This record gives sequence, structure tokens and C-alpha cells, in this order.
Amino acid sequence: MFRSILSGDMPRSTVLAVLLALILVGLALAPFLFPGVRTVDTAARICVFIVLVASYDLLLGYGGIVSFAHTMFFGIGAYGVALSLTHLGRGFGAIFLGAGAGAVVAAALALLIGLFSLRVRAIFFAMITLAVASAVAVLVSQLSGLTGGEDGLTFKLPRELGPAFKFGKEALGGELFGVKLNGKLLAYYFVFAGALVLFLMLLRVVNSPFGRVLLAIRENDFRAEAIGYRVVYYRVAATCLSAAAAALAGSLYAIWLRYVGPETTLSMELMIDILLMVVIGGMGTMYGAVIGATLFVLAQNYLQTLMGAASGLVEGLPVLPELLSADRWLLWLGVLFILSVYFFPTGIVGRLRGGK
Amino acid sequence: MSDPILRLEGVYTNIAQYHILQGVDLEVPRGQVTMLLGRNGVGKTTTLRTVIGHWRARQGRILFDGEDITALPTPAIARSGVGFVPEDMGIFSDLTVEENMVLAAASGPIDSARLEWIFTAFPPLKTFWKSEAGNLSGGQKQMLSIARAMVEERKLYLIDEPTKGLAPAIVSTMARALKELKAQGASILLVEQNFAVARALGDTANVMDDGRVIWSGAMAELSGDAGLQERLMGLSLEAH
Amino acid sequence: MTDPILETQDLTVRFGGHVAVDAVSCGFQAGELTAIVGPNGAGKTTYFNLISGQIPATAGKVFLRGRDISGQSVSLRTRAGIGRAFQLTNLFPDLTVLENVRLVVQSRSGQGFNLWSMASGHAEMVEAAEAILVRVRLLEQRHQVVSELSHGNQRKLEVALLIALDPAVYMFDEPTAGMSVDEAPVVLDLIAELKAQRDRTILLVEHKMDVIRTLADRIIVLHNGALAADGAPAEVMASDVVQEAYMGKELEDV
Amino acid sequence: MTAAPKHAPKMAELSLADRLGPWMPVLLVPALVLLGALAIPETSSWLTLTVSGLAMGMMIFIMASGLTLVFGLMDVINFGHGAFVSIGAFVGVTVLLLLGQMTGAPSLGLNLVALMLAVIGAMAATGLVGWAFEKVIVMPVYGHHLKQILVTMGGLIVVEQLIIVLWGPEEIYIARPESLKGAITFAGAALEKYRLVAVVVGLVVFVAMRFVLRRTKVGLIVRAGVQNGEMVQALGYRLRRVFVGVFIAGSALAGLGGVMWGLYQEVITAHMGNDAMILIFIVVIIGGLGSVEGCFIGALLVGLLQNYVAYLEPKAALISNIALMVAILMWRPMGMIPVVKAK
Amino acid sequence: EIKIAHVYGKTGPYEAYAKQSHDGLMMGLEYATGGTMEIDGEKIVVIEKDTQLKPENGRALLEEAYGDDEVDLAVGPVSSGVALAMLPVAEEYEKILLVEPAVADSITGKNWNRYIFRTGRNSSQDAVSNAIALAGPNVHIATLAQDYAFGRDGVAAFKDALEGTGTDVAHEEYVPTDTTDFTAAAERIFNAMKDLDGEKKLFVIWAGGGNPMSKVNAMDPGRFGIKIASGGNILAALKGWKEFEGMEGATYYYYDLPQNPVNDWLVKEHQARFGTPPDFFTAGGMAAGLAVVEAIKKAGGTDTEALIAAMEGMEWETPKGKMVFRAEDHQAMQSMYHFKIKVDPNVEWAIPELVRELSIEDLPIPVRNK
Ligand SMILES: Nc1ncnc2c1ncn2[C@@H]1O[C@H](COP(=O)(O)OP(=O)(O)OP(=O)(O)O)[C@@H](O)[C@H]1O
Ligand SMILES: Nc1ncnc2c1ncn2[C@@H]1O[C@H](COP(=O)(O)OP(=O)(O)OP(=O)(O)O)[C@@H](O)[C@H]1O
Ligand SMILES: [Mg+2]
Ligand SMILES: [Mg+2]
Repeated sequence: MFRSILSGDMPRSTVLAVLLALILVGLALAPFLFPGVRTVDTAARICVFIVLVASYDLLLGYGGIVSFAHTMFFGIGAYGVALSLTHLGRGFGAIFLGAGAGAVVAAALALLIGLFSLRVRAIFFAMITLAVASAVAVLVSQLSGLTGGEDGLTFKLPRELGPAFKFGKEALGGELFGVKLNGKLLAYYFVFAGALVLFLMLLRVVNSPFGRVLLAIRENDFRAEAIGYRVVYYRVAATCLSAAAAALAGSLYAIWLRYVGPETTLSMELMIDILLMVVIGGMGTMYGAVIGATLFVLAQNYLQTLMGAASGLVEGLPVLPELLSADRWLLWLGVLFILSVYFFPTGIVGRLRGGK
Repeated sequence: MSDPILRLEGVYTNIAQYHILQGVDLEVPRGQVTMLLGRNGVGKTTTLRTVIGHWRARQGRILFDGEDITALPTPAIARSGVGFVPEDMGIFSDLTVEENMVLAAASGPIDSARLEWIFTAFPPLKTFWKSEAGNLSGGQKQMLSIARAMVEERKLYLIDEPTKGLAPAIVSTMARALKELKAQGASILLVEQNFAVARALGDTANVMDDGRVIWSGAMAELSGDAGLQERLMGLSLEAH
Repeated sequence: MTDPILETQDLTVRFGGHVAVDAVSCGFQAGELTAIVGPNGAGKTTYFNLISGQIPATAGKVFLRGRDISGQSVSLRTRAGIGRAFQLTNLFPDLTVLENVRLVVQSRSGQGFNLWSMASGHAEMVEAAEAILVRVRLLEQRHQVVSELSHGNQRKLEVALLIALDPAVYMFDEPTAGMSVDEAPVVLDLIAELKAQRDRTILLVEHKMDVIRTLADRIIVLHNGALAADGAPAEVMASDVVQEAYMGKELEDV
Repeated sequence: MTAAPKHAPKMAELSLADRLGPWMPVLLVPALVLLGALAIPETSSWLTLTVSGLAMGMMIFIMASGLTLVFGLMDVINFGHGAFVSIGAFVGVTVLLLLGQMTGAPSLGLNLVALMLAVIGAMAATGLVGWAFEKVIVMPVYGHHLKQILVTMGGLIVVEQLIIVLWGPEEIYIARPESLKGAITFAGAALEKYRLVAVVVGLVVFVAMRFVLRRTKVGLIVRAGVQNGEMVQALGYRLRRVFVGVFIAGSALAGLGGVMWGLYQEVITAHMGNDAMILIFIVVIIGGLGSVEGCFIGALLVGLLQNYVAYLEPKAALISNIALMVAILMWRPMGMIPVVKAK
Repeated sequence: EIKIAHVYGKTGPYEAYAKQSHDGLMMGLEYATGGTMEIDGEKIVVIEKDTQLKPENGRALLEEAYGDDEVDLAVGPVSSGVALAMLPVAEEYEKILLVEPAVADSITGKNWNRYIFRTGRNSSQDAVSNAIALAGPNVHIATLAQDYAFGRDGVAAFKDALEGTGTDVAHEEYVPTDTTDFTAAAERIFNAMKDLDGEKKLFVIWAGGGNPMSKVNAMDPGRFGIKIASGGNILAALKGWKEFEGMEGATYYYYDLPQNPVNDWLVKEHQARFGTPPDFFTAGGMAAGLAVVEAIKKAGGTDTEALIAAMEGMEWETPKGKMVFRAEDHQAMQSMYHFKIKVDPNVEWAIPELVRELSIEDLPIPVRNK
């Protein structure tokens, strides 16, 4: 039973299993374990990014396809929900319609790009996706009437998912373990459940016969063709699947933020973050996405705080306070970038599983 | 007889966590063709790669021309006079045949007389002089790989299965070329599965099994004794 | 004589100005083992490439069971029954030996687009793959990663993949190159077994004359891209073209 | 049985198209200029646009040359290239600000000497940083594109932040040397003087790079080393040194590009180099990986097309480069003059 | 204890502006409390939060500030995009967000809610003041702006303001934000204007780096009698303006322009503490700091409703003289300065000299939040 939920892909390392369990419990009980607006926000972002990174890993780690358009699909999902909530009103129907439409549009666009350009060499596919993604980002900023341009869109969720909606008044007095029972809590669990289901589905896909073919294609597409696999079809299928999953992750993100904008969902910076999460966690393993996303989002959110403390310690020394000042957090994130690729060439999961 | 050009003393080599060579002792006498024989996977290639420095000996010594080269970097070993024809041919497939050869002549421009000599042994190289090496046929690549080692004079040639994929006519010209190299005073350490070639070229022979040299002696002795072959390599070479 | 399974008509390919395969027309019967010989660079591998679709022909056609497959992709031709082992080893280097073979078995089973079952749950595929590894004597290495295999063993795996594919037309490109004297017979026996089945068409490129002598029903000679001779082994081997252009002097004369 | 033919592969006549093929990219530039002339009725505008477009192309080429060297020869995707452009700009501008006397004087000679000094300073600095970059950041990831992207991205962030630590977060404004200000007007067309300098520098870089790559083995060693480093070493070459050398050269070229670009923009920021990266990548890709000639032609095409399109239809200027890239890759999937096969 | 959150993009491309804004805010609080940093005995605590210029962070941090840190009100941010994402949070938590220095009209326009106040100028204030500065009989103006909402809105507001002045916009040129080569744009403008008679001006509306002014100028627009004009800019940018002697426009702030005690104190203290005169965002930040103290004093506490009541229509003194929160849209009305560039070789930058102060009464700024 457990095996088949995990699609037979066991962690194969005690430390990894413990880490994964900790993350799962941490996320599942986040509002109760770490009450506070910011912490729950961080937890929700981790959920969303796990799915986003996992969907990218399907493409990169399993399919060996380098794409820079992943944020575009993420954005399509986010804008899908945003637009449908803006125009159809704040209902659950609108959410599902927006998310569904986003996934379909993303998959269709992936199909188009894939059929056109997956035949060329990998590095050129990467460049073409880069070009398309930047064109879409420009388009979004130019079509400001529809998309809100650079400023993005703010919209309202169904009342049940907002902080003003309270429940459990009679039964529990509106609180559980000191946590207010309101729509915000529901919204978190909506995101959490969505992310969990999507992740398990992706896990299933990579461990299916289809997933194995992708691995083979990544290793040697020429030979894969010569044993009867139609490489382009598989690549296109992988691209579409991953695009749809990314769009759904985008929808979750939009639901959580109640805001979408080009910076938030379409930027190149985000794309690089995704790449980094995949590599830190370990390419070609879905668990890598979990570890990578968790660590990265935590670092992004708390590195600055940490450094503020550190620079307090070295006050009075030359240069050091300057380097350790919280404003230089990016500097250290860059250093972490480099170190993590250095010390975890196969990612954390690879290292834990005792690979090279 | 003078001291050997190359001597391995108790060489142990690991690849990752695997113990591949487990105490190889081997001598290559000057001016001779020394054969290194054995079944698939016994460590022949690993031995050559350890000599040239691609793998590092974990233990033991490698002496080349009287000097200890065990810890030298590969370029230094090559420059001290070792030519290498790897098992996978090591062709630079994006470069043309000419560029491959120019690179191989590390110490200066190609000597034209030597080049002519190479062309007589391997005519296709002349025909495809300006073509991308990656587009050559399997045998042509093999020729290029050998030609690259021969383009400059070296004291010692390490050659890993040069005849695989060569047509019989080319096998004989290649054998002749190796003999000429030997006549010029070079020493050769040759890994070969084609027993006819081994018999025709080899002066001394070493048979490996399981990461060690288990027999060494004159090639004639080995080729004349079917029982010995059976014992050392699991099969009589005469059958093929 | 029945209609040939595989037939090429005026098959030609040019690279720039160089005609590497020059209007080769030839048919191959089921149950027949045809050896293809010729000097290095004669166009043997390229001829294989044209048949299996790795490179497009400049002119000419390929027919399989009378159907024109010239325009089809490699994978379609493979599915239609043309299988290929490569001269230069061409495997999935970071996967295990077993997974390499299993993938071929899976390809034949048509499960490639199955997104939902667990690959590890298909025990029958694993069993089939292991059976093939037993035949090529690689079972012991089945959990080793391919890039760690010695050259000779990689060659055996190359053959194993083709056997797992079990196509109507087998194309071997120097299957025993680099194999030691005690390993080569394993592969040659496998080929002999296939031939004994009498329903497979086998094309074999080989430079070892003794192998050709024992196995071939028929020899064709390629020279400078063109079909230079075609006939029974003894007859072709004795011909001038083979003797002069191909065999050269005997080694012992060197 | 036929008689034994001679050993001679059969050769057929090459068609005209086959023979013209290699020259097509070179012809693209005049073709585009001609097309521009047809589309733009105002001759003086066309002239201005053409000359300044070519000059802009030269500037892009200078910045991209280092990248094509490193990307093409060493197969290293250096996302940190932009950081070197920035460092070059900051060091160069600092030198120029120190030499205020020389740049402020209306003497062409003095101005050029100041510029030279700035360039030398910038190239030395970026060369040095390049050396460190290669040792610390790039070396462990040779042969692995993705890790290169990430690691060099990390390097980029670190370098940009260090620039901010050293020079502060404010943008720095710099005026061009006195005699390079303004424009020369002729036939109703105006050409900025500074662009003429860019043309000269671009040509010098182009010729020098061609010379080194054609006349020495460096290019061969590096290209071969990327495919099979072990074998190059087994031929006796100290590959590491050559790699480091090429990387330093590539970084120094970026530094040169940085000075030129900084003086063109007249304002420099830590991320200015990175802002130019997409354009630089486009040029390198359409040129064909590793080809100096291709990069040169690509840069000219980009410079020209940008100007023409922006003049004819400003809305379309946004995508003109991307469209150019897609068109060229459809025509030649490996870029115009590929030297190295992309993986 | 009075808690104030300053939520702004401390790191990222606007780092320099952010620092100015924060310094200004702190100096404003200091000045208004006479250096005690206390209001009626209550200590003011400022919590800084870095959005890293990301809208989603802006939201999360503002929520954290209101929800976890329980601040009384928040100030920020630098970028309009981030500000727009933050607006609904203020409404949700029913607490005040004092926007400074993000400029988009829509903040106090169509995206406004009653918890939003802004001390910073909006785009219309820029556009209207420049229109007044540039307009005149027989003047033709061409505009050059970035092709996105900010640029297009700016030009539209500018055109509205020119209405009825007899000055026409002869040509509008929009170029992509990341344009580096302005040859084509300049040629198009030249071709559109070269045959016109009268005074010809090219008005450049540009935000962020890559300013086209000097590049267009290098193409010698004087050949066609075209003069370049632009709104004010920060000090660093003024360093590049020495070639524009005599250029006119209207600016938000230059430390020498306003004459009042608050500004005198600011200039003196800033020079003493940081070695430089205050800049755009320092003045803005200070205005915000002053507004906060004034409002709390006036409301007698930090209750949101009381604050809103106090702030609507509130007048207070700032480095730019008197400001007033307009009751309808909570936008601070303020003076702008019509300037003319003077070059002094002993000063590092080009100096905008005052031509005329455009006071609140001179500037008809439309209300756009209905
Ligand atoms: N990169 C590697 N990683 C792990 N094991 C390796 C690696 N390369 C070779 N081996 C192992 O080392 C052993 C010796 O290999 P080697 O290539 O030296 O054999 P060989 O005698 O040359 O065989 P062959 O005749 O097949 O070429 C083999 O068992 C092989 O599996
Ligand atoms: N893609 C290609 N581009 C250019 N030339 C090619 C290409 N492929 C093969 N050739 C040329 O075609 C000729 C035939 O090559 P092929 O590989 O078919 O020879 P072969 O008969 O298999 O030889 P061998 O016995 O050495 O393997 C060779 O001269 C080779 O250089
Ligand atoms: Mg070997
Ligand atoms: Mg062949």
C-alpha cells in the first residue's frame, strides 16, 4: 500500500527517509507547529515550489530536456486562476475552471513549442524556450489591459478561503490549539492537499514505463530510437505533462497569494531558482525536488535574518560587517549556489543515497 | 641485454571503489614488441591507462627509461616519449583528419616524409585529409588513431587493440608498419585479441588474468603450446 | 525463389561530393545469412544506416516485405522489423545492464506510453530480460552500470539488445570486434542459433574470414560504395576483387 | 564476377548550391543592408541607421567575443560573462575618472591614451578575476552544462554584489572623453564619433582572434580537449594551462567590452553586463558555437536589424532579435558557421 | 510603544533609492519628535522589511508586519508593482499603508482603498508640472517614452495637461524598456519634426537606467532646432547632464530649490552625517516620517479609524514645504519646481536652477479613484 503510494520509489536511505518524513509532517501541521503569518506563508510556498520543481525535474532530470520556459507555464496557470476569478467572480467554480484552462493552455503551448523545436539540438531548444518565454513576458507587460501589465492583478478568492471566514465557532470556540480557524487556514490546506496529490502523481509518472523511456532517451536518444521508441513523441509528451503540472502549481500559487504579476511568476530569476532547487536536491529524483525546494525557500526567507544576526557579531571589525550586512544576503546566496554544486554534484539526494 | 624501457613493479590500481589491478609486474624490453593478452575484462586496458597516467597506481612503481613516472602527470609522460593508441581510438570527431594529425605532432609541424610513409600504410587518410574525423568509417578511425601515435618518433608505443575493425588487407599493412617502427628502434606494448597478429608481431608475451600478469615468456613458446593457451586463456588460440 | 523480405533498390547516398553508397540493389531472403565484406570505408556501415534509417538516402528505395519504407523514421522501421547492432558500441551508459535490456523488452511490449503502472511491477519484462542476459553470459553483471563494463562486455551487451528486440531482419556490424577468443564464440553461437531458426534474415558485417566461412550462406562485396560481387561464399572469396582489394597479403608474409 | 576496381572513393560534381553554402552567411549582411535601403525611403535616415547599426554590431561583437571563445571552444556556458563586462566597466571607468585631466582635454591623442589605459586596466582586472573564476568556480563543472549555468550564475551574483560592496550601490555616470563626444554629420546623416572608435576596436579584436585561432594550435587543443581531454593530455599537451589561458582571454575580452559598453551607455551599474547577456547569447548562438566569424556576422546582423526594425515598426523591435534567431536556427540548426557540435 | 514597519526593496536594483528613502524616514521621525523618537512618551520602533523588490514578498512581509508584528502602520515601498500588490493587504488587515515613494497613478487611482495614503508624488504631478514648464505659444513637443504602462500613462497625462495651452504634441515615440540603441527612435523624431516651424522640444519620460537623453543628444538634434527637455532626476543622474546647459523642465526635488526650515535642517544634517546633500528619496522619506508623527499626534493614538480621520485633509510641513492629504484619494498635494539647468565646473553635477515654484494651487491634479 505504502509502496504503491510512492510508486515503488523508496527513499533508499534512512537519513533521506527521515528528512522526507520531517518535511511532510512539518508541512502538514505547519499552521499548528509554527503559527504566524510569515511561517505559514513560507510553508505554502514550499508546497507550491515542490510541485513546480518536481514538474521541472520530470523534464530535466528524466527527459534530459533543458527548458527555460517553465516559468511561462507556471505563469499561465497563475494567470488562468487570476483571470477567471477576476471575471467570473469569486467562486470555487471559477478556481477550477481557471486552473483547468490554465493547464490545458499550457499543455497546448508546450505541444506547439515541442513539435516545432524538440527536433533540434538540446542547447538550441533551450535557447528557443528562452526566447519564447521572454517574448511572453513582454507580451504580458504590453497587454496591460488584460493582464495588469507590470503591476499584475490582485483578485479576491471565495469568501471561504479568506481570513474573514470563521468556522468551528460552536464546536471548538473558533480555535484549535490556539490557532484561529479561519479561511486562511482552509486556503493553506487547499494548497497543501493540491500539492501533495500533484506530487504523488508526478512520482507515479516517473516510475512508470513511460518514465523509464524518458531516462533512456536522456541517456542516448539515438539508441532509444533504434530500439523502437519514437523519441520526439516521448519528449513532446513529457513537455506537455510537465507544462500542465507547472500550470497547476501556478494556480496553487495564485490561490495562495491572491495576486499574480510578471515578476512573481514569469521572471528569469524564478527560472534560475527552479534550476537551482532541482540541482541542489538532486536531478532525476522526485525526492530531490522536495529537499531542494524546502531548503531553498527556507534560505531565501531566512538567510537575511540569519545574516543580520551574524553581522551584529562582527561589528567593529573592518569590511566584515559590510560583507555580512543583511543587505548583502544575495552575495551569500551566490556563495551557497556555488558551494552546493561543489559539494553535492549529484544533489543532496544523490549524496544521501551514496552515489558518486 | 640492456634494462627494459618500461617496467611495472607490483602495480595496484583502483577505479572508484573497485580493485582492478592487483599487483601487475611487467617488463617491456627495448626494441621489441611485447604482447599483453588475456580475456575480456582482466585489466589489459587498465594497465595501459595506468602507464600513461589516466588512472593512478595506488601502490607500486612504474619505471620508464629508468625514471620513475608513477606520479607524473599525463602530459609529462607523453612528452618523455610515449605514444598512446587507446581502446576507444580517442578520435577528435569534430576536428578534421588533418587537425587530428597536426595536434598529434606535438613538438612541431608534421614531418612530411613520415606522413608519406603513414599514407602508404593507410591510404584513406590521404583521401579524407580534410574531412571531419567523426564521419570516418570505423576502420578508418582506427587507422587515424594509430597514425596519430606514429606521426612522431616515440620511444614507446602503447597500443590497445589496433586491429579491431580493420579489413584483412589493412591489418597486414598495419602489421608491417609496426614492424618498421620496431626496426627504427621503438618499443611497443601491444594489447591484441587477433592471435594471428600477435603471433606475427610479438617477441615476448604476457598473459593477464584477474588484474595480474599470470604468465610471461617468449611469444613463440606461447604460440607453440596449445595446452598452455588453453590453461591461460580458457581456449586454444589456434582455433581462430 | 520467394520474394525477398528486405530489398534495396539503387540505394545511394552522397556526402558532399563523396558517393559513399552507390546505387546498391540487393534482396535478402528469410532464413538466409548474408555476409557483407569490403575494405574499410567501403560503405558497409553506411549501407546499414540507410536500411535502418539512421541517415536519409540521396536516392533509391528500401522495401520491407514488399512495402516501401524509405520515408520512415528509425523507430518505425525498428517496429516494422529491422533491428540493428552497432559497430561502435552504443548503449545507455548510466543505466544498468539489466535496465538496458529491459527497455528493449518494454519497447516490444508496447507499454512505453503507460503512465500509470509501476515499471518495477512488470515482472514478466524483467524475467525476459534476464533470460537474454543468460544467453550472452552477462547475467552476473546485470546490476552493473554499463559505463563500468569492460569493452568486450559492452560488445556483448550490444548484441544482447538486438536479440531482445528479436526483429525479422538482424543486422550485425562487426559483432565480435574486440571480443576475446573465448568470448567471441558465445556471440557466434547465438548467431548460428538464429540462423537455425530459418525465419530470420541476417546481415553480418565481419572482417574475420573464418567467421564468414563457417556462417555465411552468401557474401556480397561492397567496394567504393558499389556492389562489387555477390554470390556463394567459396566463389566470392576466391574472386579477384576480394583477394586484391580486401584480403591483401597474408599476414605471415609480412 | 567483376574485376577488382582500384581503391578510390567515387566523387561526384558539387552543385552550385553546395559550393555557395559556406558563403551564404557572409552575404547576409550586404543583403540586409540592401533590404534596408529598399524599405527606408529617406536616404539620410537609412545611412545613419546603417552606419550606426554596424557600429553597434561591433560593440556587441566585442562583448560577445569572449563568450564565443569560452562557450565555443571550451563548451562552457558562462552565465557569469556579464559580471566580467560589469567589472571591466567599473575598473575602466574608475581609471578614466582618475585620469580626468586627460579625458577632459580636447585632444584626441590624450583622450585615446586615457582610453587605452582604461582598457588595459580593465582587461588586467577581468583577466585576473577570470583566472580566479576558472580555478574556483568553473573547473569542477567542465562538461556539465547545467551545473555550469548554475555555478556561473552564482559567480555572477557574487561578483555583482562585490561590485556593490566596493563601489557602492549607486549608478556611476561617466562622460566620454572630450573629443569623442558628439557626432560627425555628412550627407544629412549623423554618426556618433564614439561609434567610430568601437568599429576600430571591433575590427582589431576580430583580426587578432582570427589570427590566434588560425595560426596557432590553441584553438585545436581546446576544441579537442573538450571532446576528449584525456587524449589531448596523452598527446603531451598541458590542457589545464591552455584552458585557464583561454578563460582568462575570454574574461579579458569581456572586460574590454565592458569599458566600451560603459562609455557608450555613459552610466554603469553592477548588473549592466548581465542586462546585455540575452543579446550576447543570441549573437553567439546564431553565429554558430565557437565561430569568431559567425559571431562577428551575427553581431552585425543584430545591430542592423535592430535599427531598421525600430525605425520601420518600433513595436516589432522587441522581437526582432528573437525572430532573427529563430529564423537562422530554422535555416541552419547549428548556427551560421558552426565550429563545434552542440550537444 | 508605537510600531511602524518600513517595507521596501532594500536589496535589488533600487538599492540606492531604498537607502535614501529609509534615511529620510528616520530623519523625518527624528525631526518631528525633536530627536526623542517618542510621541507622547511612547517610543517609536521602526521594523525594516526587505521585499527584495518582489511583489509576493511585499505582500507576505506586510501581512507579517500587520499580523505577527502587530505594527500600527506601515510605510513603503519603492516600486509601484510591489506597492500595488500590497494595497489589498492593508484593506484586509484594516491598517494604514503610507505609500512612499512608488509613483504609479493607480495606487491612489483605480486600485486605491481607504487605508492607502501616499506622501510620494504620482505620475500626474510629474506630467502636469512638466507640461506647465514646457508649454508656450508656438511650441511643438515630441515625446519619447518607454513602451509600457508607465510610459504610456505618463505621456497621456502630459497630453491632458497640455490641453488648452496652445502647445501640441507633434509626435509620440515609444521604445522597448531595454532599448540601448536610440538611433532609430531619434531618426523618426527628427523626420517628424524637421519641417515644423517654431520652438521644438523633445520631452523624454524615462524611468530607470539606460536614459536616452545623451544618446539622442549625441546625434545633434540642434541641426533641426530641436531641444531636449526632461523632468528632474536624482543627483547621480544630474552628473550626466552637464551637456544640457539651459535645458528646462519640472522636478520633484533638488536640495537647493525649496526654501524652508525643514529643508535647511535636512540639508545640513544630511551633509554632516552622510557627506552628501539629500536627494529625491531622502526628501520623500522624510515627508513620510513627518506625516506619521503628525498624524499620530493629531489622532491622539494609533487607532486606524482615528488616524484616517486625522489624515484626511491633514496639512504638514516637509522639506518641500506644505503638503496636504487630499481627502478624496489620500494623495499628498505638493509643490513641484520648474527649473533650468546651469553648469558650474566646480560642482560635480549639473545644477537645476529655480525658474518658478509650482505650488499646490498651480497644479490641477485629477482625482482618479472613482
Ligand atoms: N570506469 C570504470 N568503472 C568501474 N569499473 C571499470 C571501469 N572501467 C573498467 N572497469 C572494470 O575493470 C575491469 C578491467 O577492465 P579493462 O578495460 O582493463 O579490461 P580489458 O582487459 O581491457 O578488457 P577488454 O578486453 O574487454 O577490453 C573490468 O572488470 C571492468 O568492468
Ligand atoms: N556522415 C558522413 N559524412 C561524410 N562522410 C561519411 C559519413 N558517413 C560515412 N562517410 C564516409 O563514407 C565512407 C563509408 O563509410 P562506412 O562507415 O560505411 O564504411 P564501412 O564499410 O563500414 O567501413 P569499416 O569497415 O571501416 O567500418 C567512408 O569513407 C566515410 O568517411
Ligand atoms: Mg580493453
Ligand atoms: Mg563500418
